[in-house]
Amino acid sequence: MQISRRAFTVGALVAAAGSSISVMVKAEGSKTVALLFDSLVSPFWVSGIEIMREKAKAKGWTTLENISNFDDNKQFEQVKAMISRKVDGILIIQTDAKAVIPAIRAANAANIPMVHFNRPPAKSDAYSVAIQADNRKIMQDTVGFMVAKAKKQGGKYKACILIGDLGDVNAIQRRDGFFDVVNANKDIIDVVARVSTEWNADKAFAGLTNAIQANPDINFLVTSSDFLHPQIEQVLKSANKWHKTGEAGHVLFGGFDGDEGAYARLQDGYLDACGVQNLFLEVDMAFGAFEDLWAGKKPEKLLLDPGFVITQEDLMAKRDQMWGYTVWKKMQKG
Amino acid sequence: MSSTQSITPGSAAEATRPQRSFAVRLLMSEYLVLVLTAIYFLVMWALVPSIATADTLLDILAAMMPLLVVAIGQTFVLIVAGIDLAAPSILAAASVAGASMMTGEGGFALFTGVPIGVGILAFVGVGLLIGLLNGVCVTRLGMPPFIVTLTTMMFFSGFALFYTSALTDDGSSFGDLPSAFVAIGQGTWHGVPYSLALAGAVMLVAHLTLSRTVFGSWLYAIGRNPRAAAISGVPVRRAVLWAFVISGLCGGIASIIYTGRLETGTPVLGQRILLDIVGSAVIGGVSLFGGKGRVTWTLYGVLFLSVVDKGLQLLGLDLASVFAIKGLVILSAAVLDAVRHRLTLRG
Amino acid sequence: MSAVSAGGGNRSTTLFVLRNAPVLLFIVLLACFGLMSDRFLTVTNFVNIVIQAAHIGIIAIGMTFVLLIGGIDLSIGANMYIVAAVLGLFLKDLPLAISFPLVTLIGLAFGAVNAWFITRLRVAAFITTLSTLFIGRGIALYFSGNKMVGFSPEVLALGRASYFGVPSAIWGFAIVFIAAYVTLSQTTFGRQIYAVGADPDAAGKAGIDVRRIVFSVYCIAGVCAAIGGLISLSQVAVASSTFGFQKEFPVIAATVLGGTSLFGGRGGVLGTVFGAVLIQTVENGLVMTNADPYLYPLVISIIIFIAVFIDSSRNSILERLERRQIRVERV
Amino acid sequence: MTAAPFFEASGLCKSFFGVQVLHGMGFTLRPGQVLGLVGENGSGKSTTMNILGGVLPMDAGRMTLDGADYHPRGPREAEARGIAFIHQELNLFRNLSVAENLFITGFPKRIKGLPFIDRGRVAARTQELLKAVDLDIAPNTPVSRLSQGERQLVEIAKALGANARIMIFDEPTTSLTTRETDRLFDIIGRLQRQGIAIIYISHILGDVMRLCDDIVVLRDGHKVGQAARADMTIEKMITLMVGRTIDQMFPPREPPVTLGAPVLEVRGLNQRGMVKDIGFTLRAGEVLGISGLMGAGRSELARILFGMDPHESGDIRIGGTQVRELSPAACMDHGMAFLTEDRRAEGLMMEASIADNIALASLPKFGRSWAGFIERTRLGDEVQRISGAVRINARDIQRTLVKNLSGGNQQKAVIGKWLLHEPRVFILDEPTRGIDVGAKYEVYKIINQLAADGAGVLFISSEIEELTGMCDRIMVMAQGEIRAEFPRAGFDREAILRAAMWHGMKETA
Repeated sequence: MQISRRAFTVGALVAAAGSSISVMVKAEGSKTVALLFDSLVSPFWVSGIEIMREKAKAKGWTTLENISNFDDNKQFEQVKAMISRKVDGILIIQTDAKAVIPAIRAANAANIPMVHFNRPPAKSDAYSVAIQADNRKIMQDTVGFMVAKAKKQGGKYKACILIGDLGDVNAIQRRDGFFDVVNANKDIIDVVARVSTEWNADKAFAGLTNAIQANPDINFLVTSSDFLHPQIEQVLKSANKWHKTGEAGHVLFGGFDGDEGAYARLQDGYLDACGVQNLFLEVDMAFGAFEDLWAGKKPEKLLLDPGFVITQEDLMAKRDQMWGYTVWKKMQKG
Repeated sequence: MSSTQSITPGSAAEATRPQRSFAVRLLMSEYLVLVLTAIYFLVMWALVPSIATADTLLDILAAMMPLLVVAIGQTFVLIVAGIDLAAPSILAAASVAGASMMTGEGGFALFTGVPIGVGILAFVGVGLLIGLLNGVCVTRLGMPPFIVTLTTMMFFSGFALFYTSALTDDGSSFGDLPSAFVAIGQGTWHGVPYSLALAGAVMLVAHLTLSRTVFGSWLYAIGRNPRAAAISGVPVRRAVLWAFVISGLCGGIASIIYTGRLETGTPVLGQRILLDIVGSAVIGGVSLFGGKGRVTWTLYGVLFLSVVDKGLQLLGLDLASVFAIKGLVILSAAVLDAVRHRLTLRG
Repeated sequence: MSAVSAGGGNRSTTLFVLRNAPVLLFIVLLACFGLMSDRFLTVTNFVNIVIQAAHIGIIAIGMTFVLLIGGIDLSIGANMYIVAAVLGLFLKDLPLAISFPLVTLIGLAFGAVNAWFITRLRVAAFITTLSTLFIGRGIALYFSGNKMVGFSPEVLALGRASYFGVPSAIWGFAIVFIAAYVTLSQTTFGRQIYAVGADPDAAGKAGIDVRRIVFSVYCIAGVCAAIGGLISLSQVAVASSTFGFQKEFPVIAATVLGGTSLFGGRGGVLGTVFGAVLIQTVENGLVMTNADPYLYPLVISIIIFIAVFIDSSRNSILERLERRQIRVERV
Repeated sequence: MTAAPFFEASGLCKSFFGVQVLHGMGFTLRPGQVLGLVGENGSGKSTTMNILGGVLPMDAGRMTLDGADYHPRGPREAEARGIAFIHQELNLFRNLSVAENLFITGFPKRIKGLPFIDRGRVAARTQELLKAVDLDIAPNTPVSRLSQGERQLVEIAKALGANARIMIFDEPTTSLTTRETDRLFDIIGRLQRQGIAIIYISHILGDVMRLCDDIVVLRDGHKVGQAARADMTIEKMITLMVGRTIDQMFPPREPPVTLGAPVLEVRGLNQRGMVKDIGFTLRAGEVLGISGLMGAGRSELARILFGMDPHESGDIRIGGTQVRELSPAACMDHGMAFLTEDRRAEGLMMEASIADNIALASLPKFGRSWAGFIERTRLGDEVQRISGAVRINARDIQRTLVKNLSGGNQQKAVIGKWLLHEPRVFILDEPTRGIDVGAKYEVYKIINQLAADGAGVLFISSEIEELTGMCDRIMVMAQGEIRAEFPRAGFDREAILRAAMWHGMKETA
């Protein structure tokens, strides 16, 4: 009886691993690219990896995936594993800009091109190409638009910002972009709440609830990522503050990323402005960088996605560039 | 999971016991985890041949060293029936404290001329201090280890973030570390990584301490029956205090290796590996209830988890499959161990 | 026979203060935050605190059952995510009256799987639930494809709803608490849980069906994880791929802070509720006083530390004061 | 007494790991009969009772109850059929109340079909049951507050509550005082008159003679004798049990002609609520007994002397040097050793080997260099020597776990642990509790040898016969004070008992 159970477990193990053989077989032949993400916590990353899978497939490439769960050391291991697999290119979203440098060196040594997606590495002698949205600039423009709108409406504003994970450069840059603008407009905007979300939905929910409780008159709200919109909507509805632009009691609301939820809320009139990272462009830039590198060209170390601000006013004009609109469209169909 | 315990039946039983097949004997040995590692390795080899290259094997070895060191520290605490949840925060706090001494971007110890020395002292010192704090709270204030180390984990993880944000421009980490320091984590000597030598030394000392010294025997006695140990003259409080200090020290040393590997002092170092640390010790056979465990068992557990992880990394599957396979592999190992335990009990 | 007890008025006041030390600490905390923010000490804010503590509190109540028998369940976060994924992906169109009981059953089944490995195959609880933590999340991620899982408007409306002036989350919290409290204190099953936790061998010899008890508590933990997950998702409105991730830490922290021993046999759900609310109160107070987010973990950990320190030193002082006096044999 | 047997067991056999431990055991029970079951540890008493109580299945044999086959598949079924087992290690849950312990397998419900406990009925029924065993405590008292004797009575009350018709007592008096034992016997008499059959297992043969109607003797799994009380004597029982004659219960003790130097001097020792103004001197080569009722402060005194509990005032000299900071380690440094009354909780590491247990107290002596590396060969040899000296019966002391040993061998392991430490003062608190006749005899011999080698022995016991047989001098404690002292020439069972109960007698007088 023991033997049979043992045989069973071993068998199950083999079967579980064996189910992936098909994946491995495909890996032979054409170009293989590794996609190393640190998480898939927000729609931005989920859509990102899906767009990458699609575009890679269209080019006839094979993709391998690894998620590090915000663990720099594990990600370094994953890079080394991909080097062992002799992939043709590594696309990486690291957690820490400095901790990724040994990984770049390892890729350099193995002569495998490395492209950083959305987050650039720190300066070093190692060579890699980074694609990044101009977070601070995009956030400045977004908040700038909101402040202009606020000035037009008149009155004083109590502001609240939902900050991302304090260990994430992008979160820091977006926070800084926000403060660049509000600090220049202290006369009408008073920041009464900074909610630390740690990129965590229920922390955001609780933090914003408490902030609204402490300051019921908050009327200027900016989130560092659009994936927190559902929680914001829940909280504002509970506090009876969820109103469209133009209605009484509307909270000036700004987002960042440009996901499908942001598109829907812009269209419905709840969201005033959204700083959009041009995800399609960023993926094209990243894959283009691989092709350049394979061709022996040496692109710049940092390629910027200028991004753009989309508002209720110019939604129709700009929405085709907004990746969230494409996802939204697909969801409407299916 | 438990160790090989032998109930000692009478000699008559010995004579009547049927000869066991090789498979059953293997199943019952303390090397079961190693055997499972080997089986897993063979399966992976069939799927991804590159797992069996010298480079990959060396990668696995080098990569498991810091985890091994911190898991060895954990083993000491588990043996006295404690638990050290603060280990990740020790990694993080030591990493930023040590790196902040050495960083080329205005490290505190640059003026001394030997920033590396000061930096290493800072790593070890932070580890010792947090370990000491845990130990004092547990032994002098009589607080439960679980909750003491849970709060120190929260505190020092938070502190590491706070410290980094206050002292760096981008608020995320300390880079630009001296190359001689980085070599501890990355360098090799005739192909042998320094980290391997360092972890090997820690392992040897820990193994000798636990198996050969009076102090080691005291730790097991405390884990097995603290009251009997106290009445037999074992300085229970002092020994438990030392167990936590050793865990802190191991955390500091592991942090040196991690930080050197990543060339970065980062406050999020090791924040997700708590279950790996405790899990590898427990998979190896160290008991959460004290009194049972060996450094070699912890080594087997760490090796097992590291090989499992590396295999999954090489496969490059989506997250869902990675989680499911990792869970299944651990569970299969645990079920086998449970079966083995029952066989042992049956005699 | 009776214990000779030396009593004094002075000592009884000391005892009173010591016995109620956690409550006093709570009052001190309330006073501090109250002084720093005039919106802290309001009824609405207390309601908020309890709402936010509800999902952790409910799961921690389930965890209390498991810790009481000396077990542990690390897989509750994965359980929450499976519940969220199934509800959001497959049961979106069903009315809540059907879908909620269905996903609660899924939570129960998840707990039963843990229980089966623990009681039938005798795999250690720590390892079993560590494995199912991975497997469960893996399965749910397969369903969701890592995408955000959204829910029907009814679910979200429920999250904001109030009945008889009491928000839905508090109703859920209260019902689970009362059910758990009554079960533990007023039923044979509940008292047997304490017996099994104190000494499983003796419990077996006394004729208690130890396996059934152990099996049941993991099922209860599974159900509580499902209910807690429902409350959480109805509040946060979507479940990302990290929904419930690493929730085991705050849940176990709340339980242990509430005085339940990790080694079984000691504790109760009243303390657990207190523990969950205490942690949430501190988080809330920090937001109310607009503290630097970097300081949150520092302050919270120090306060938990003080609470536990008071608790443990109180216990040793109480032990000394109530030390066994000489027993006099009555003739 | 003339009723017909309602229970019959015959041809019971049982093997473990291929070793047969029970060979065709059989007996009958009549209502109201008290059947004594004696034999050394390992003779098959516990196996027989475990089969009866449904804890173990039998390999062969037959049991009938009221003429119907009785083959319990578990303790629950045994309980349902009216068989109750009062275990040696009392199976009460310390974290629950007395009432809850009585009903833990099934509380009366408030409403039929709903699981809610009817607390009122529980309390009333508990009161009733406690009254039946003469225990005057509140039903909601936590068990942790009860003494051993009280816990025993609670177990009996529990059996009564389950309507038991056969009650099995396994070593019920080991941790009871004389007073409590008397009370227990009264209650057993009462049960007997109610028609309940009792199986009484004990190593205290005097009790067996006093209590039992019939006595069955077991040796090596065989029934070697059965007789009515009138046809049995203690000597005969011992002969049957051991298979040879033991001339005396105690080895000959030659008191030293001249006592040595004082090894332990205690003056004016006080601790409120524990001990009061204790003063005595123990000399090298002397065995000093301490008698008294449970709770008289004997164990408390021992714990204070070994530095485990604090004291408020007093002067303690060990081997002539005053020890100010008492702690187990300090006391051990001065050559003191302490065998506690609770060997499971305080004496042994149950999950460790015999060798590890014996070595525990002496490890620093075998540490070499600053790192304290253990000299393993020397330690191994010494442990082997000690284990031989105390005659531990085990195949491999390095591998056999202590939890698999009999009570007597476990106690020898604790004694061995202290012998390796070479004590000059040895405090023994109930050293023979729960161990069989042969092992007792060996423990006595070890004590004699210790004294002959020049150690001072402080011997605490509840068995007055044991003290009078073994000691050179006996002190009697009551209410935390030393109330009387008897030299060997003046040993008198009655007088010792009277001194121990002095307080109580004054109260009732």
